[in-house]
Amino acid sequence: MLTVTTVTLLLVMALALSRAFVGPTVFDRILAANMFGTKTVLLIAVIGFLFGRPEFLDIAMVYALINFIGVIGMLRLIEYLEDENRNAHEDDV
Amino acid sequence: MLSHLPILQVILPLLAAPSCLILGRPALAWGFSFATSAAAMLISMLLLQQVWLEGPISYFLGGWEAPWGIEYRIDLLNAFLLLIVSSLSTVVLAGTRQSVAAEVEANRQTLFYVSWLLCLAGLLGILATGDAFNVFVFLEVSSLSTYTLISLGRDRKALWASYQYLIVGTIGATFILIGIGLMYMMTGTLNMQDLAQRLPVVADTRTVFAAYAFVIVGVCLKLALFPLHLWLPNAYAYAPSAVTAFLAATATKVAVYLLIRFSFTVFGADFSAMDIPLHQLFIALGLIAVFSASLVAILQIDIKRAIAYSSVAQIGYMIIGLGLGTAAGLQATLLHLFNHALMKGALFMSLAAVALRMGSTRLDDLAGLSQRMPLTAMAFVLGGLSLIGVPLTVGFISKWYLVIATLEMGMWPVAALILVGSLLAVMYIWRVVEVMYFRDPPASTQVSEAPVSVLLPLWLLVIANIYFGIDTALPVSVTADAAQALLGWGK
Amino acid sequence: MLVATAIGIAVNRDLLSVVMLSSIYGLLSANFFVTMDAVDVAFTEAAVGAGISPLLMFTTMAIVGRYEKLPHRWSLSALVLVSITGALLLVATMDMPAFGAPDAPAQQHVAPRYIEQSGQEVGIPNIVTSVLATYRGFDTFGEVTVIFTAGVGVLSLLMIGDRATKPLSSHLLKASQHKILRIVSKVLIAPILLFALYVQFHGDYGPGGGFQAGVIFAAAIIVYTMLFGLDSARQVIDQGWVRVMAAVGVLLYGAVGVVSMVNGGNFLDYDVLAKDPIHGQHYGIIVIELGVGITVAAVMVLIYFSFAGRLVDRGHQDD
Amino acid sequence: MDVYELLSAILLAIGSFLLLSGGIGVLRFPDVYSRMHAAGITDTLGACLILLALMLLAGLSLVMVKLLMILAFLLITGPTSSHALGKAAWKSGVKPLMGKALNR
Amino acid sequence: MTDMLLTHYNYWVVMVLMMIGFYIVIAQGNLVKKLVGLNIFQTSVFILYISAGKVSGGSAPILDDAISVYSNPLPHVLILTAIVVGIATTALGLALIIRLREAYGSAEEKDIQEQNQC
Repeated sequence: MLTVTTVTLLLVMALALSRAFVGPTVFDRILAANMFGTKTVLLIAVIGFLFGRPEFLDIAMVYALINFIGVIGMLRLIEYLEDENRNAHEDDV
Repeated sequence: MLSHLPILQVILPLLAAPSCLILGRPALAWGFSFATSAAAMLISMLLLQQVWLEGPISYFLGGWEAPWGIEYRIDLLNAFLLLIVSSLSTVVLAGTRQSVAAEVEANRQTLFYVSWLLCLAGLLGILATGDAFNVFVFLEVSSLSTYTLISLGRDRKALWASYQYLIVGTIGATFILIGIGLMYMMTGTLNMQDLAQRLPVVADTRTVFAAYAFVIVGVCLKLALFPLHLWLPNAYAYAPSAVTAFLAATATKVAVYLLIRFSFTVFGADFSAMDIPLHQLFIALGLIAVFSASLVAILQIDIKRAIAYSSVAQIGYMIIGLGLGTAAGLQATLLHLFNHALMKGALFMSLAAVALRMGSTRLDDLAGLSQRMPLTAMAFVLGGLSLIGVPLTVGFISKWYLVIATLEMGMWPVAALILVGSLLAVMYIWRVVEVMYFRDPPASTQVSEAPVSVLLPLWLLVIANIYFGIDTALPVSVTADAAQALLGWGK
Repeated sequence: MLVATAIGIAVNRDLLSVVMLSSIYGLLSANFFVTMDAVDVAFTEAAVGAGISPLLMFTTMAIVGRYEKLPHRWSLSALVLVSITGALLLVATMDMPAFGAPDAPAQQHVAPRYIEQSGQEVGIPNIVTSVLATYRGFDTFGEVTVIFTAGVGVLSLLMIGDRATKPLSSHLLKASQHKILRIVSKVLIAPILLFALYVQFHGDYGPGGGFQAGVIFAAAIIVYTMLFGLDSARQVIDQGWVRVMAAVGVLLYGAVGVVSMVNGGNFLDYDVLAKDPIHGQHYGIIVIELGVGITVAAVMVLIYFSFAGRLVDRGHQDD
Repeated sequence: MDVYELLSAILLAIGSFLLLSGGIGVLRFPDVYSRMHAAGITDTLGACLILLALMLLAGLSLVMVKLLMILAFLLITGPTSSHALGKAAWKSGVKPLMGKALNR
Repeated sequence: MTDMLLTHYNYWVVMVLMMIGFYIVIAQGNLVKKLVGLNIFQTSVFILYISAGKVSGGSAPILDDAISVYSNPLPHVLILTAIVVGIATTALGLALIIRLREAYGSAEEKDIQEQNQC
């Protein structure tokens, strides 16, 4: 069953990846990246059990953490860029 | 304590750098850096003496013996280069305080000295280590600090030069990393001597050939060998003057050292000799470098840039000596390493003095400099003469040995071309001399001679240029032995 | 998948998507490292390739703009150069030992000693840590120096420390709207810091160590900075102090080496740090890992502060 | 096969199914908000189930504690980032598809 | 040949990745993208090393009584160092880009070179 889960996870990762490629908006990509991250966390956890060395959960934890930080970072940046755009437009007017 | 010399050489500047950051004040930082650099010079002198008398020293870091731990191995070759690098750093540092104060913003000066120490530590680390991967680590220490030093130049072009160098340098370092990785895959070791023993077994595999190619191309990128030299003139021209003097005198030397080390020690003279086209390629590239770079140098308006191009040309000479693959050729290369460090140090330091007083190193701005700054102008001329290779200067000695070495191989045309190359050097030096001595200074500006603290180290270098041009015993005997040792090691 | 992502990066012109893809690329390669048994590497690659470096790139992008201007043309000379390099590597693979072969030279000469004897000689289960910290401890010292050098470089390029604190820009005030994010992060920061400490000191037994811990620690502070603004983060953590800490980490590492020299061993020879070599090794490794952690955390925070400082400055110019 | 293993196998299966449906949803749904819907919900529940399954496999140990921590972390951050994402998308002017646009 | 394909599969992936990364570095005009390319390039080398360290049937090099075959820890150590070096380079490069953008008003290679000409 673990193997099946691993394969499913890989499949879902591929799906998320293609969404990240296609876009079309930035938010789709962020969504895909976030989803990809979550899948990675699960994958690492499952692989740990599959290989019989579940100590590696630490890594999964780091992934979860990094994923969260990454998403926040991206969102903050987009907000910032948009503020700037708005300012620029106001200048035009 | 004497047995710890090899490691002290490197960790002294390495540990001094963070301490320097804590110290804070630029004046303090300068004094501290100078003291550290001087101490490193003393250590390298002791090391050279020790190696000269007793043969190579091995030092096992962490107490783990060679193939398992990292080994520092000092033989004649790197002891000699350690001395060059640390002493040039000391001399240049002695004369830089004013020039740095003028060219670098006040709040960045401490960081400037910190980077300087890190760069010094990185260069010394590359020289001292006997471990291939350790080379990569210290290469990056020195490179990263070099990028920082270059970017501190006043012109915004310095930033661009630094970025270009960063890209090229990282590609070079990554190539070296690939090469080391491939070597490791084939031999299972990273220690240079161990590699030298184990490589011949697998020498005819294509993997090792590719490893060799990757390492050589990577080093050549760092070395700025023609046609991979495009980053160098920009980097040298826009870096702060003191940095240019330091880098020109040391960084390329370390790259040449790496080339020698990998070609002769690690892969062994036999392996290098096996690929005969490679040697001819080196000679050809060297000659092209000499000519193209010298010609471009003649056309430059900015003297700093012209001398930077001349560095590319001089590297060409060193590569020719290397490409010969004989003891005499190697000796000529090593001699030229030493001599080039002396003359480029002197030239760039005099330019630093000019930049300090005039605020520019453009050719047009230097009219009549001999009346305003006679000592500096004189120093530049002597350095230039040495660059050309006039008798009684160091430049002559290395050209002499190089020509002899080529003649030994029966390569008449090469020897002739080397001499023609020197004529080109005459042309770009003469242009400067003409402007400095035979044109009237513009009446409007008042410029005084450079301060003593700059002149003193500058003239120290100039005198060294002449002294070692007359009394050649020390460098010649050291390099002769080093060259012999290199060729003998592989067997 | 790695290849596909890389191609995506090459083709895409929206830098934001490029960086996002590169973050995915980082995660993917980390996955790959896990399947290759390189757990420590995967740990680091996840923190660096998918975490810190995209974050820094995002921040840079906020400053330099998001889109590539010029349409991309295929450059023939570049293609040729790349093909030559690729061909060279292809040639290299021809004579390589097969993938995973236990009798390859790389597995034969030096490595077995680490696997067989580090248990007795160093006494900690994680072989990667013992090789990293003792056998090749000097490389790691070099690595810390590299990080320190980068910190110095970034600091000198993006100097901000000496200017008086500026009033909060409009941009930063807007951050106060993220109520939910703020509360959640506040709850999370303490566990993250604890986790960093766990990684720091558990590195002897499992994957982890000073570098990873330093990155995680810095990440917690970066989250705080992102949500509460640079100025309030600077109030919590003084930048001058961070600078000193970056230096202290390197010095701590060096000091271990010097002490072992004074005690009669070679540089970084931990055997002499205590009466019994195994204990000496333990002390040595703990202290140097601490040094690594301190420097890495300090430098990362310093770099992020410097980047974010430029962001705030530019916000001012725009107003 | 004892009860725990059976149970964990079932949980894994359900979790996998959820994740897969989420993945397909993300690829097939027409706009950001519906995709977010697909991803956010299945992600959290699927991850929970899989982690629970692993916990059953691990039994009472440090590993289980770690899994619990990951679970807690995912439970907190998952919805939070979805929320932040939605909010940012809304603020930047991406409008959800409504009415006729959906039929296209 | 098929045999070769199977046993060297990893190395070929490395090769392709390296070429892509290298191409981005050389041919792309945007400075940030160049750095991303550099990252890909370096990561490909990491994969090369790690692949070299893998032993079939081996497990992660953390000592455990139940396990007898471990993968080679040495490449892992080297790559840890290399990753750190890589992030250091990236950080410095990005800082340089920020300064370049401030000095030239652009982050495109072409714009900067045009401005340098005059």
